[in-house]
Amino acid sequence: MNTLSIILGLPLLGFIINGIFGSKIPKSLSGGIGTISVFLSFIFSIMALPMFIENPEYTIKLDLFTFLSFDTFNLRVAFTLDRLSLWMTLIVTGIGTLIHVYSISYMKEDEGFYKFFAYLNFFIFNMLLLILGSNFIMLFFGWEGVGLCSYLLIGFWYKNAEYGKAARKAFIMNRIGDLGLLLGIFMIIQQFGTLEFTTVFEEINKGTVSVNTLNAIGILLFIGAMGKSAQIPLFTWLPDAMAGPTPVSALIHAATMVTAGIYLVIRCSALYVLSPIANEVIIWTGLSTAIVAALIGLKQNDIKKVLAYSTVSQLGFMFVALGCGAYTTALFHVTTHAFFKALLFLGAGSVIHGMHHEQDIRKMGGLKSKMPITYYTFLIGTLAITGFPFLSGFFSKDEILTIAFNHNIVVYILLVGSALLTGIYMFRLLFVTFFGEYRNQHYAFDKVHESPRLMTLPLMILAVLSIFGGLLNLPHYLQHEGGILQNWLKPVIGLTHSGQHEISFNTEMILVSIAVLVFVTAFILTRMRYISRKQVPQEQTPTGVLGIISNKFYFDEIYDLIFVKPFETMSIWLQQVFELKIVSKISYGIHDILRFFGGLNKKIQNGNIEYYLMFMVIGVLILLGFNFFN
Amino acid sequence: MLGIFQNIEISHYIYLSCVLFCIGLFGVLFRRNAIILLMCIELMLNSVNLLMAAFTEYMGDQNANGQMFVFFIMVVAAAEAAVGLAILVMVYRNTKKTDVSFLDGLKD
Amino acid sequence: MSLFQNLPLPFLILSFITILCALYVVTSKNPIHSVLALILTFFSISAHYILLNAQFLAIVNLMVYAGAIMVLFLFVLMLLNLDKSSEPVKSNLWGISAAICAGLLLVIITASFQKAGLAVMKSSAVDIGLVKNLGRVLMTEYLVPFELTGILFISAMVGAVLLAKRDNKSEEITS
Amino acid sequence: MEIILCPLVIALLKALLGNKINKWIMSVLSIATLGLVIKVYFEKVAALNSGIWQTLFDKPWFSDSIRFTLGFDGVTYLLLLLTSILTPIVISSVSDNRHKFIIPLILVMQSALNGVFMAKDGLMFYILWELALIPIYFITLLYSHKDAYITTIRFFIFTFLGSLAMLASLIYLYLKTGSTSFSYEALINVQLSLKEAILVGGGFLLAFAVKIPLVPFHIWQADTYTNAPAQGSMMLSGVMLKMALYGLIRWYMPLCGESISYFQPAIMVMAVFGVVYGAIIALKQNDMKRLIAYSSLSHVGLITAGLFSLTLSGFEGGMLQMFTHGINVVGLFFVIEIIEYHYKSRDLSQLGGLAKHHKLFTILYFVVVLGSLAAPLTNGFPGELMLLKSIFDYNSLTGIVAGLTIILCAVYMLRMFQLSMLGESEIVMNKIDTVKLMPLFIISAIVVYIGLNPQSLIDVIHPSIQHIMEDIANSKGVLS
Amino acid sequence: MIGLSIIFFSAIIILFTGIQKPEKKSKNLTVFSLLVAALFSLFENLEVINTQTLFAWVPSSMLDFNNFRLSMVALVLFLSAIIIGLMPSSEKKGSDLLGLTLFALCGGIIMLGSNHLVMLFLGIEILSIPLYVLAGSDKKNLFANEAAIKYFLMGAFSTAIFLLGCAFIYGGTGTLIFGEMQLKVGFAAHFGEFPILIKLGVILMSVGMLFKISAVPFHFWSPDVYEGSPNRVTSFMAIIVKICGFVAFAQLMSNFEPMHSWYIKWLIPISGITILLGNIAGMVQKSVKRTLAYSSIAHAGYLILFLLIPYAENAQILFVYSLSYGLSTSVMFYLIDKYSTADNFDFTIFKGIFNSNKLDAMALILAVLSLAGIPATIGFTAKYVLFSKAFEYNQWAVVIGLVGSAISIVYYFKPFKYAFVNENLLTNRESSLFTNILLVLAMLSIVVFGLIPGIIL
Repeated sequence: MNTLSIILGLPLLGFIINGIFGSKIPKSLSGGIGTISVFLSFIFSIMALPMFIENPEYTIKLDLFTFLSFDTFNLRVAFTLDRLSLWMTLIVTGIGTLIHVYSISYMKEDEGFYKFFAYLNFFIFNMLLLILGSNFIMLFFGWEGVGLCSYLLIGFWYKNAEYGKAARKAFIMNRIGDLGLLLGIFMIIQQFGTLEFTTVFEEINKGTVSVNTLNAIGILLFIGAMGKSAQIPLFTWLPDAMAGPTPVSALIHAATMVTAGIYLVIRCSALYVLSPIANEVIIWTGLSTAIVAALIGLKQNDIKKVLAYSTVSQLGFMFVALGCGAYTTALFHVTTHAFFKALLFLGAGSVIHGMHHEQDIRKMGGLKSKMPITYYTFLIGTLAITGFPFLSGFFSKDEILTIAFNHNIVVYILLVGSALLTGIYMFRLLFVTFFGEYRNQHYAFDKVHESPRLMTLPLMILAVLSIFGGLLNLPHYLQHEGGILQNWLKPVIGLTHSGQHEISFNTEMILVSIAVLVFVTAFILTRMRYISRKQVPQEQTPTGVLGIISNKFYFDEIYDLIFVKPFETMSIWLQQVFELKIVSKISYGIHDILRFFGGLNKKIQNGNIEYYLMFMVIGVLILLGFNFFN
Repeated sequence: MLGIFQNIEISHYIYLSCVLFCIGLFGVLFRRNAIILLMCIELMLNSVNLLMAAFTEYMGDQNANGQMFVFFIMVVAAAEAAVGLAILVMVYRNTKKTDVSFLDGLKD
Repeated sequence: MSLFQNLPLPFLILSFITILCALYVVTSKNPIHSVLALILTFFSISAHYILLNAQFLAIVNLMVYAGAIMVLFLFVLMLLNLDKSSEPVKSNLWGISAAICAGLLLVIITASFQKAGLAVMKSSAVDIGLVKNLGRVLMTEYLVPFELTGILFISAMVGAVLLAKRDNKSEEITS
Repeated sequence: MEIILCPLVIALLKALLGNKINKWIMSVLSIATLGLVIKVYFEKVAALNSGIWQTLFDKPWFSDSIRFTLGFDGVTYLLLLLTSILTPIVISSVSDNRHKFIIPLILVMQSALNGVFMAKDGLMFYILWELALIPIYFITLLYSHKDAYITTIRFFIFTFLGSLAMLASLIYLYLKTGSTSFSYEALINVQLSLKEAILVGGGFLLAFAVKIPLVPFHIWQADTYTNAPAQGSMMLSGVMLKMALYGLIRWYMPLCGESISYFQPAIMVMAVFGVVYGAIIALKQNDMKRLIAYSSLSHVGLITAGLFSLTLSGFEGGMLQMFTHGINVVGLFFVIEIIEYHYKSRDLSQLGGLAKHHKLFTILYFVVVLGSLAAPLTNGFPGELMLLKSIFDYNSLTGIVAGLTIILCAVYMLRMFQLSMLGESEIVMNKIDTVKLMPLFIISAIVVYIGLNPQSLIDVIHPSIQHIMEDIANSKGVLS
Repeated sequence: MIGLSIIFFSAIIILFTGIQKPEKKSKNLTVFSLLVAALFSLFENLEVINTQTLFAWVPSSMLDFNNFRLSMVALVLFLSAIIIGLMPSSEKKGSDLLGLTLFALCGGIIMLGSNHLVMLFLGIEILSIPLYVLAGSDKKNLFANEAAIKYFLMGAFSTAIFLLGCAFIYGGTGTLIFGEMQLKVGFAAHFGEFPILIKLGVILMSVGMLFKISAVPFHFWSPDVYEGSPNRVTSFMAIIVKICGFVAFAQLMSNFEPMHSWYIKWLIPISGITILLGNIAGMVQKSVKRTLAYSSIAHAGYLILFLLIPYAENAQILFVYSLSYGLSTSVMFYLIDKYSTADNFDFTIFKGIFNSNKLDAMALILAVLSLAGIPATIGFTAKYVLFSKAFEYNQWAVVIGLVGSAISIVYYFKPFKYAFVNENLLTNRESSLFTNILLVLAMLSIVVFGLIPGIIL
């Protein structure tokens, strides 16, 4: 039995069991099956670890059957486990396990409990498919599959039509990206005649393919990544996706699925290294996303929405790193982000659970005392994301900033601004939720309660990870032979040119200081406003610039105006006017013309024999005349 | 006797027949009384008869095919006249008219 | 010009009478006059037959057409009591267009003869039109059609009787 | 021969026994044809690898030159399989009060369709092509709602006009064979000048374009689908359209290969335009049947474009997609029939919240929707992948435009699913009998099976497709 | 020849024995004699019986029945049997109408067998004169009167034109016998230019024949006369007159085959216009009978396409086409007669036919499909053989024919609009067993010859 098949098969098994028998078995059993299948998957991944540590080139392959063979090549259902995918697998299954555990308690009262676990397992399966696939088509399978699961999970409470719309939006936005990815795949087929990662990258490294082609492929693939990883302009689905149950937000929309785009770019690093324009596109897209999402995050009042925009913003950071060619750094940030963002989401879920499905932070406040575990873990998460020194987020974000500085000073400055904004909205969230006075009239403060153990346990584990996650890839100035992750990935990512080596220690220290300064500034500013002055976000929508921000820069409205509305109008017009009035009229028009001639004949065939005789004679005349002139 | 006819050519008879035929045809088109119509048709038939006889003569047809044809045309004309007049009488009984243009009940 | 050089005078006179009578047939307002003019036309056509060596035909023409058919016509006219007063009149426009049609037909036919030119045929005057010859042909070669005219006559007779006889039961006229 | 006769016999049985025999028995009986098809396949499986069109049956029909010849190869097999899988399903969807005439008509149509796919003689192809039209005309006429007469007659005349053009083309080719034979081999060997090829090919294309339908010729489609009973729509979209697509591959391209390059750009534009056009109109339809009609327009446009890209992947993808589109669209109409039967409405603005009534139904419905929007692991994906790839190879711009379908299709399919199934409902519903979902279950199983293992179908058609492509290449070669 | 004799004598017998008896009593005898005559003609054709000695006295130059003509005679007799057998017979009227019909049929047979212009002319007249009477046989019906007088006047007028043509031909070729005529024309063909007399004669004779088959622009009589005449007569006119008229026309034109390229130049436009006008005008009609009249006009157009084909090649297909047209049209007229009332000939007469009478409904469907030329009916076989042959000689004429076929669907399928309506219709009469057997026979012929055309091709 191949390790890979076990890792992949277990979640699928869980999905099948839960899917078919879920409604018949008790909730605890179905939750258990779901959790254990993912956990075992995690364990098997860990068991594979030693072999990889021993041999940097070690890979596990699983080649099942030909999926499709056309033209000259076979598309095989084949999987490869190498260092990169193992790393991702660990994150996915690890975090996945925690979230499963959390969900058992969180979803306890839901009637679709077994369904939820089936979906979660299916999601894990698809995510693993994405990560482990050894060619672009397998990746695409997983890619679409996670999109589908995301659709199912966002629309989990299907009776609410709004949630359904959000689910659809997510799926469609993803599909737009998928089209880009698909076109990229087609271009790869055209250029290389194969879709196997290894062969494609070998071909690229031979340097036979023109830079323009590579740029084009790179950009197309990046469009796919944009959809999945919620970058401008395809980011609006992610905040809406918060309609799903909170564990879903944590798993899919924070820790795993949205990082698929990052994974894709890292996987194709061989390609991106050689395509400068694509890289620039990635940097600027990532940068603008980071800033715009952070700005919007400032004014959000829904606890999950704030975190969602934060996620979008952090993904922007990662893409900036990718664009600069720092693949390790990006993956590092993926990892740490997975820890603290999952933690934050689960914490938020805990708050929501305790507040009995209240998500508006304006109606919270002072929860610190009622929900201590949640508070402390949430605090750790906030500190990690805002870059409190020596927590995980500090290291990873600092690396990104350093690289950005090395690449382009403008990018750096903007990114620092974005980091500052991150600090501000995260502290705002923390302060407004846990400090101050309780503000909800509808739900008595006494009823607010700490979540059960099954929910707080994952919180605590994640908190620990958030604190120590930075150890995975300590920066150059702390660990001279390079971080663990950097060394880990060396065999997989051939040509990395991370910026650390090229700048002096002093500069680096200045950069670190700036980062710390940013954190402190953010903390002080926010504290002044929300703790000292005890301000609470207003009910009414602000005007001016703030209005624009709090309305999410009107992205949804603009999309509505330039894409949705025209299509809908066109759809109605084409059917009502074009089809019925014009095209249809043409066909009836032919009929009418014929009928018109038929009507003319009625005039001739008037029943009077004199006319008939006359016409007959004229007929004879014409025939004879024909003869005469012929 | 034959001498004075030597100058008559077949074309004369053809033209004469055609003229008669066209007069008959004109009558058919012009008149509305069904009986007159029938008479005009008889006139047309006669012009054909004349032409047939002329051709027989000028081709020297020993079997007198043309003249035989004339006999049969006459036979048919008689039969037609009988039937036609019977129809006319019937119509007249029902409508008290012989004007064909009043009979236009059948049309599209 | 050749038409006028050796004018076949008897033919022209006869033709003139024929055409004149025929024209009177179609233009006369009085149906009785028309019938009489038609009988005259038949007479002149019989004269043509004689010119054409079709002596028997000339007699038959007089007997069948002028004698039988035309009398039948007259008879019907009398029966229906039709005269000038009941004669429908057509508009001038209709008359003109009818004339144009008939005239055009004539013009086209004669013009195409003129254009192509007719083969000159010569009469080989033999007594083919005599009753002896005709009788022989009729009883040999034309035996079948001669017998078949029986069918024609019997059906015409039955038909005429069928249509013209009065029904005993007086039914409503339907339209 | 028995493949053609079998449905006829069953139809006769039904016609004679009338109400004594219910639809389930009929449905089971009609599986016999499927058995026959598979039996023939396994008898011929060795020979099929050569890709040559095997002759199963051959007898003079009209005369020696017009024969009743049945052929069999991978392509034929795939379509026969489709027809014989779908027919029992369609029959089982007939509602109880109207099965008396519709079932024999469906079976007669199946027989004609089988004949079309197997016809190896030009005139026989035409005759059966027309014959298939008659039952569907009566199905739509007999069981439509009011005002259907005009729709059906328009449908009939459109298709009839097209097929007459094909008849003219066939006769022209027939006269050109020299041996005056209608056999496929004779017709394929005819050499045409470019001008002739354009006229003859135009005749074929007109017939096929109307039936596929390509965009300017699609006027009949939406109304007919909407007015026809579900069974009619199923047969029309599930199998009948495939006739035309099959005709393109089997008849038009090899016979008039000289004209392909002349028509190719125009057809590509029409087909790709149709893809987007149909999809856009489908976006806002509230009548589920009309929505499916337009989506079908979009899907077949894609298939046509794929075929006209003249690549192996285009052909194989096209064939695969014909099969899967047949399955999916029948599944969707089946779903609509169930919804309409139980809720007396198929208007999306009135439906909603049906998901809570029957879980299995929801799942099966969703699987079919996924198949239609070509999600991976469902049957729509591999075909669409190959088609888009081949269209992209033909021209990247057409590829991109055609690719919009994967976005738009998701939009309208999910909208339909959502508006009908999700949300809250106030509708009073009748209980859905789980047995009724059996056919839908089979469809879903096929959807998933092909999604997982499309190669099994590709293997069947591959030799035949290659052989046909050689024919086309030969035909084109004459020109150069 | 033997068929002609049988029909003639049975006509006489029926006329004289049945003149006082109601028609109904003679009907079966009539149909029986028609079938017997058809059978004998068939035997004669297959040379089962030898009639050489029996008719040795007949000069063969006048009336000559070769194989093709005999098969056409058998066909015409068979179709007449179906027409008369399907149509009801009146209780009140005497058998003289049946006798007249048989006389007219004699004329048709003479036309088919004629080898001589006199014979052809006599045939036409023997066919026409009883029909003039029959058209008006419903004496108290003004429409019937009108139909009779229109048919008569126009028929006589066209006869005059036809005769003028005959005279020109006689003048041009010097003979009235078909075979000799052909020699003369062939002879003239060597000189390139054809004598003007022959050309004019051909045109004028064609006018006479085109009138009989009601081709545009000589079709004006047919819608009016068809509508006004009694149903049986209409059916007879639409089928027998058209078939006999066309076959005679084709045989006549075969004599002028050397001029083929000349005369198709004006026959093709006539054919095209006839097809289009017939079909387009048919679209807008309200009355079923009138619609069928226009349908028969359109069919005249298709028939003319036969003239594009050299005569030697089209004998067989002409037979198939006539059979197809005759069968389907007679079934249609039967249904019209059965379901129409005196003042209602709308398409609505078929309302609910499917519910109340399955046999008639099937007959309706088959007849309509066959008329429209849909495969698996004899109508398709006929159209196919015609079009595929004509296609060799002129593609565009066939294309017009195809377009016309498509247009014709519009009105052919109109009965279906009402046929399946869910209501019972009250018919004025029940069909007898004998009628139903004939109907089934006709339906079977339509289907069998459609599915297995090999047996008649």
